[in-house]
Amino acid sequence: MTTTQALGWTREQMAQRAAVDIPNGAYVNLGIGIPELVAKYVPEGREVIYHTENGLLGMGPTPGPGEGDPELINAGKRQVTSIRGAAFFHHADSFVMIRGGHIDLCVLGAMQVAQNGDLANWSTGAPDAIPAVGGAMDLVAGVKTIHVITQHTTKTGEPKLVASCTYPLTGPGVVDRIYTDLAVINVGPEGFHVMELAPGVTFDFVKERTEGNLVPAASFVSETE
Amino acid sequence: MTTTQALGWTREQMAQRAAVDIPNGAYVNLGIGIPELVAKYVPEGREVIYHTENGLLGMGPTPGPGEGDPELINAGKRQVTSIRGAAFFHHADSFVMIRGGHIDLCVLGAMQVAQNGDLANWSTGAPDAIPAVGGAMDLVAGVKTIHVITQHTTKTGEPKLVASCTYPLTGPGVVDRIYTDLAVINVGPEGFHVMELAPGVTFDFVKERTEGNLVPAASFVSETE
Amino acid sequence: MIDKRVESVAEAVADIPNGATVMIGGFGEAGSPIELIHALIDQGAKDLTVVNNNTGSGEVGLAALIKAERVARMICSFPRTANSTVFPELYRAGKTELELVPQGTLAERIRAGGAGIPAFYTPTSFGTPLQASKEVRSFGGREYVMEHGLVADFALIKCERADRYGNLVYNKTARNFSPVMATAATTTIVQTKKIVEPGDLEPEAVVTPSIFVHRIVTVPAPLIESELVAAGATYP
Amino acid sequence: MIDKRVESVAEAVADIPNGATVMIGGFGEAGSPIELIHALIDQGAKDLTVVNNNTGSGEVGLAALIKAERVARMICSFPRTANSTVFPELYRAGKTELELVPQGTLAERIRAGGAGIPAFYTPTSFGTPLQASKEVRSFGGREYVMEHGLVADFALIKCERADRYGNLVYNKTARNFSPVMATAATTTIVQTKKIVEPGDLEPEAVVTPSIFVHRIVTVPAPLIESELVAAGATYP
Repeated sequence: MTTTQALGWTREQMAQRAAVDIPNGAYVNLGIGIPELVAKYVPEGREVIYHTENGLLGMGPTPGPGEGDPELINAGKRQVTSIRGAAFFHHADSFVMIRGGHIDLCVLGAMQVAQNGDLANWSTGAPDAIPAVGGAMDLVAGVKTIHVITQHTTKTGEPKLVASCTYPLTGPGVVDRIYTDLAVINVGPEGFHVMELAPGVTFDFVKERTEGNLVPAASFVSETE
Repeated sequence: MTTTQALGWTREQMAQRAAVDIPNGAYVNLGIGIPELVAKYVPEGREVIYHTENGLLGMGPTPGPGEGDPELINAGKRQVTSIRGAAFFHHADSFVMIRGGHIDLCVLGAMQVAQNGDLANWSTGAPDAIPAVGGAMDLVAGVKTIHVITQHTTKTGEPKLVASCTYPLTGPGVVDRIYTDLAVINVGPEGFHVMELAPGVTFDFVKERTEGNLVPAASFVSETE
Repeated sequence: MIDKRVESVAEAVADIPNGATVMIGGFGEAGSPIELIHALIDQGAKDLTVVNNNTGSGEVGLAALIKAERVARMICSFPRTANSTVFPELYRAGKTELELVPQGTLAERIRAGGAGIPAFYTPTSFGTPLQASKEVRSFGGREYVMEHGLVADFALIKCERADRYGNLVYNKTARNFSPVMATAATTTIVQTKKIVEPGDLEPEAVVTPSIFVHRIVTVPAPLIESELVAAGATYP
Repeated sequence: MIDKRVESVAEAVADIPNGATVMIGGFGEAGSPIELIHALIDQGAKDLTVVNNNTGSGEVGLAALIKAERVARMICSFPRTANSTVFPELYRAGKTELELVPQGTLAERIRAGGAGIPAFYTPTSFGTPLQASKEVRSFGGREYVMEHGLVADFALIKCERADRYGNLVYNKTARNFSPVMATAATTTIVQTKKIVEPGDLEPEAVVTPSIFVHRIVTVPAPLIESELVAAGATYP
């Protein structure tokens, strides 16, 4: 199987593409990794409130050198800041926001996404792995809309968009949309619906690197045409 | 059946007697009616924190004329004050304190107490009555120790300490101790255990006015002997 | 920009439809959003299910809403207080239903509704008539009653200060049910005495974070229910 | 007079017995009561069940307690972080058990334990391996997993300011699990940076009301875990 090499979007471009779909006024939780990059690309004129599950609504950017507080961190345990209009709260209240369906959008990483929206992003299931789940299962169970950002294939070229997850699930049927380095893909009635392709990427190129059922969406936009 | 007339403790004396048993450092919830009088009789040198289920720990006395705030009230909807060291919280958190077993002592009124500790204090069960329960069922289910203050008999001389409650229960087997105008009575293995009699009141006098099984406690103190 | 402020109480409640479930904050008069309730009376919605600890006092605020026969069903813990005559009359006349819920169970059901918890077990009401027909289950040798989370279409609440995002702080025991009701309603409508700039509310002391609030209207000097009741006032 | 202050961290943890269940506040280093944990290491209690979101970092604080083989069982959501090597080694060697709980379920189980709720239903983990062997039930057409309340013998937590009654406020995201852990433990032991007079904490802004606190010890300048880890420090 071919690796994607330089073709397609970079990590930063994937984050930027995901940011375009965050509406003004949304309450958003960003997962660890590429999703953390999304905040800086939200288009100007939109005000977005970021939630971090360890007890802050109104998370701001990384502090300047020497300006951080080791007790003001995000879910990835990195130092952050708080905006004017922020609120702190305890963990049970934080997950009221998540489980209770109050957060509009969560952007997460993935190990595998199945064509029915199943998500696996917490464990390879390897016998010697130390299982660690964090808040991922709560987020996918509770947040209204789940977007995933992920490379289209693994480092060794294996598809991450699959017919059925082989890794243990984070949640069944939870993913709404996937941003990969190759395409923007909705999870829909026929499986993976390609909404948009990265520059220079063809539908067939994506299909070769996808294991589940991949179809062009009705509103499909190919930037190569 | 004979009414108790002037014999026995007054309302104020009942409250005073109940106050003697409140230990230093206790977190206490006082019900509406005679229990509200208890606070002013707690012996000097003891510090007690009062909880009111509508969201205040550290309730203080009634405000002076013109000093009240209609938004600082107790569970009986009367204006109160807050002490230095008080905390306000919402209703769900308030009942975490109650249901979670964090409050040491609750002093309540009663319509009937049965010899097994069953309490009825919220409804006569009359068909045209408007049922109203408030926090009573939560308090008896959750607070560590339940003390009751009540007249020994109804206005028409009917026993309020009974073999079995005829009114709808507030909670089964919840009462630990009863302060009446005639006696201090523990609920124990043999039913009503008389711990102490009001001045001039005999055990037989109390027994005549009690329906359930009434026995002298091992530590029984008769002030008339 | 996020700005949840609306111009008037009338605008704030304009879309509450007939048959809606409406949680109304307050314990007695403390925290009761009286101007929003009066706006709801003016608006005319009927067949409402109303969740409140009580049933109002006199003939203003919640009692006036009930008297206007807009409330088909009350969910509350204590529908009987001094100066509360409106509800008992309609209840006896069969014009309003009552679901009686112990106060702590009511608060916890609302919290559960807001928290995505469909059901939980509580020791409260076990062995009493209010347990009747509910599922009972033993945990660790003690019996518990299963209760369901409670959600609403709208919550009407009152606070002391708010910012345009919807962060709220309350005044003393006026807080009571409002923070949990804000979490349990699809649309939470707040009347505040004062609007402040974002950041003016200390982030460690915000009681209701903005995510739970959808509309804010400023009512700088709200009516005081007990004064109205003492004066024999009625609404409208 | 009520005065919950004790003289030293050693005195504060002196009676924690072997086999105790101990909840330890903190999310990573934020809110971790490192001096109380070190005092617990010095004290020697073993066969502990420890509840914390993580398993510590480097070889100080919680990681040092685990390394000293005092923890028979961890209940946590994320036992694997940067600089977390102690737990994985002991876990692979079969010397420490792990109960893995989703973070929100962990928080809610602790809250339920403190609230007298023996069990509740949550959508979290349905359809995943963590649901295995748990009871599943349908409400309103969706499937939920039954989870049990979690209580502890002791809670060790850190706060920013406290009064002698035990009212607490925290610093920013150091709050995390501590307020719910305080409610769920028989004995809650607090290290505070500062003691203030009763009334100096604004009653509307108290996060943990005094009823949930049993012992308070002042640690004015607590160690900063990340600095110790970066310096390769170990404890004892």
